[in-house]
Amino acid sequence: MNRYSRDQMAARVAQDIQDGACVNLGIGLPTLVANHLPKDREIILHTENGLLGMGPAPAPGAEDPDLINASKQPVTELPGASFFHHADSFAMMRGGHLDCCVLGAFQVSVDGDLANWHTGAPDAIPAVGGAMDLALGAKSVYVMMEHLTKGGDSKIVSQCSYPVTALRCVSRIYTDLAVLEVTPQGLRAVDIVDGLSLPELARLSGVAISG
Amino acid sequence: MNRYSRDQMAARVAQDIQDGACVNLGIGLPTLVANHLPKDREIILHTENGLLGMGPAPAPGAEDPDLINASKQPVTELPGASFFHHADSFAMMRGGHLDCCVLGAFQVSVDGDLANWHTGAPDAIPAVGGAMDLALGAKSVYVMMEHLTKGGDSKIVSQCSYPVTALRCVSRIYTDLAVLEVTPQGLRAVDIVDGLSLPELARLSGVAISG
Amino acid sequence: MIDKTVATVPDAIADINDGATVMIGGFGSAGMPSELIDALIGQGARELTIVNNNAGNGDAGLALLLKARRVRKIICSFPRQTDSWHFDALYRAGEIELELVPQGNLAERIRAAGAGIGAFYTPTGYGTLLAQGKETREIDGRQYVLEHPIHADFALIKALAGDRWGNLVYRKTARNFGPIMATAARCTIAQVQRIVALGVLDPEAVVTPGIFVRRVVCVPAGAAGAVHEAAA
Amino acid sequence: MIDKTVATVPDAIADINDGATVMIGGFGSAGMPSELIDALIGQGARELTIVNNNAGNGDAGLALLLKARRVRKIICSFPRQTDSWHFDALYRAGEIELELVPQGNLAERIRAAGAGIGAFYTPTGYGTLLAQGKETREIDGRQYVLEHPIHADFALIKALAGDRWGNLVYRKTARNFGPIMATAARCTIAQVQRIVALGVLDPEAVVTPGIFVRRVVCVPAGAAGAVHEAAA
Repeated sequence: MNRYSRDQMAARVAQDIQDGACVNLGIGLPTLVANHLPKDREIILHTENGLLGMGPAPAPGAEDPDLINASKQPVTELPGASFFHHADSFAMMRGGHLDCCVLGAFQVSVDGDLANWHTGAPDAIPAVGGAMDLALGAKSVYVMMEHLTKGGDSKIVSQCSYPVTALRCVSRIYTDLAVLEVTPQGLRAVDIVDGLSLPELARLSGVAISG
Repeated sequence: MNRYSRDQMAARVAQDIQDGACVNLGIGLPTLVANHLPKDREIILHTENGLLGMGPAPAPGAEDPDLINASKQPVTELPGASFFHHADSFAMMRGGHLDCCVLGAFQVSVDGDLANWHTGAPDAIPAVGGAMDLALGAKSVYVMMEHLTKGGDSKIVSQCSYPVTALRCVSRIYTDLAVLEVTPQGLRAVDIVDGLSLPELARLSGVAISG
Repeated sequence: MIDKTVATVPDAIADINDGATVMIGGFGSAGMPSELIDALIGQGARELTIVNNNAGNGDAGLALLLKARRVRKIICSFPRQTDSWHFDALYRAGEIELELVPQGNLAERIRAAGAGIGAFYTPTGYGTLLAQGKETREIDGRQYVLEHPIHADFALIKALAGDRWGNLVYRKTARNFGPIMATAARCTIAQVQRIVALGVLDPEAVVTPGIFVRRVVCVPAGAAGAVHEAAA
Repeated sequence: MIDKTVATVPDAIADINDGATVMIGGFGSAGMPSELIDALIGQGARELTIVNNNAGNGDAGLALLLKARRVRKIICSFPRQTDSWHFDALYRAGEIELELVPQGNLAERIRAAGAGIGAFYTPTGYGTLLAQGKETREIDGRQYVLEHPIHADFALIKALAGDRWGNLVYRKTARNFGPIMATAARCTIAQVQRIVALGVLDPEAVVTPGIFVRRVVCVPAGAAGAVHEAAA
């Protein structure tokens, strides 16, 4: 079966981010999106630890421990950047001012419920960070994830079995097999990887998907 | 009958403001206190429209319309000053960070209820400004007022007949006749103007006052 | 490319609709966006709800918007002033609705709208006329009143300088309501004394990040204003 | 005369008592007041409740305070990290209490404490494990959870520079929780890379007004720190 590569997935997400948008890219897979933002668009990156106008990673040796992103990796600031404290940063998120955020996920339900913070395993140490704030704060929430678990189970589900992050928050799902839109009538396929049919995608996903 | 002059009242209030205190002086009579702050104490003045470290009125001709106090009069800034927006300024007040505020009043009750924003007259246009926030925000609330109305009624009352600004908020009352402390057991006279007895003060006030 | 600058003041406020809720920055005349208000008077929108600390002073700015009978309701903390005659006349004639809010609750309600807070318990106003009919609650032995956010369709604010991303810095006590109103409106329009190139504003000292601002229009300071700038 | 500067780091934290609630600034190591924490370990206070975004990293700062078993409870958003082994061990052994709070609710609860807000309705966490047992309410068609302020006895924070009034400025993303923690504690103690004369900090760019700070202690940047300052 064909699959979109991680870079293809990132490029596909990047294509859906509009010129001028203020965007937060979550930890993990979503960070790849930064490498694929169209050069003819000016997109402002937000990091929840207090920076708008985040630039790419610094050159080796130019790292500044006071200038990091939410994953605690060194970053840079662009002309036009601004710094603010944590309450202001999360007010920005919760208040609906971000145009878009891109998040990883364990599961997404057909209603757009998101599970991405906790496996619920009895011995797991829970950690939530800013996941819940991002999931409900941004105007559009894009999820990037593998379509299936290593065991072959669908990560797109009728109802999340993992503890949810936020309810009915996801707008679009970008996987290695398809791009799906969450609509009031259920999931709709926007793109499917070459060689995969809509019925086969729905069968693999275990949920109804319209074309 | 002897009376404290307005400047004597202001000087008496100023004497009770500790070195290092952050203080808000309300509109009207309380503004006089600034002229009497002891020179050997460093006291930081707050104005609710967004300035800590307010200085005296500017020299004539040096007024700056962007640098005003809550009464909209031109002021100056001292070294060490800081500017902030209205939500931060009132968070500072409501959060209990000011050591002291000095307010004018129509009435104060024996329980420390304050009425200073509205006469309640049917044709009056109500205006509250920051009075309610100041009254309950500062650690100590000092009231400065004439003891009696022009008609000879006491402004110190068993219960406010005017609409209240805040309940049980006043710490001390400075009038032209006395300085009174509001205690859980009622009013206690700290100072009385020369020639006035405690029983006579209580009779004029129409409420019980201990010595 | 992002360019939030707008060429003219009338362009900046052209789409303010009848019935809109409009926040207007300023504390008295400090921080009042006079040119934006004047343009709004010329533009003609009616039945407005205005959020401002005051209810207009003298014969300028907001007072003239009131005089032109464009305002259905005003939400403010301190309407009564020695020179609020236009408001006073409308109010006494029953031709304007007044929602009187303690100044700190006004500021916090505006901030709450921008911050996505559904409602909050404030001690300010408890036990007073201004809390009548509002839900109250005792928390840790103290009494509070439940207050709700104030959202707006438009915010008209004044800042010292801005850039094409909409980043703003203010000047002294003219900052007042500008930064919080910018967060609470669907469309925030800032008049600035100068527009600077991206990167000129110190990222540590930007007060309003550009994400909160939709339009920036340059209104150079007049004669009086030029003096301030020289002093700054 | 007001002089909030303190000569030594141990003097600055000497009165932190057993059982105190202590906020500690920083997001990972950016903004973490390492020298204040090290002094607190030396000072010996026990049974502390710590408020921080994380639960310690590696073998430094907060992680060592945990390792020394001085912490009864931690309130944080993100305890689990690849190098949070000291917290992990205590947690799995049932020797530390964890209150897990979504990061935005953590920030807003700290801000609420400083701002005198009794409680607030936030949409964050609604319908999740982290809102179990909490009061909820529908407001204008959206669901919210009621959250309460987090007050502290002490806040230990790091800033770039401060003056004798306690005014502070920060550096880049090391600002994070410092400004709000400063407002929420009875006694805020700031370590700064340099103490400057009153009036040196730009009043328009002061991030934490001195009213929120009780003590300022100078901890010059080390070799690595000196590099940042040259770059600033």
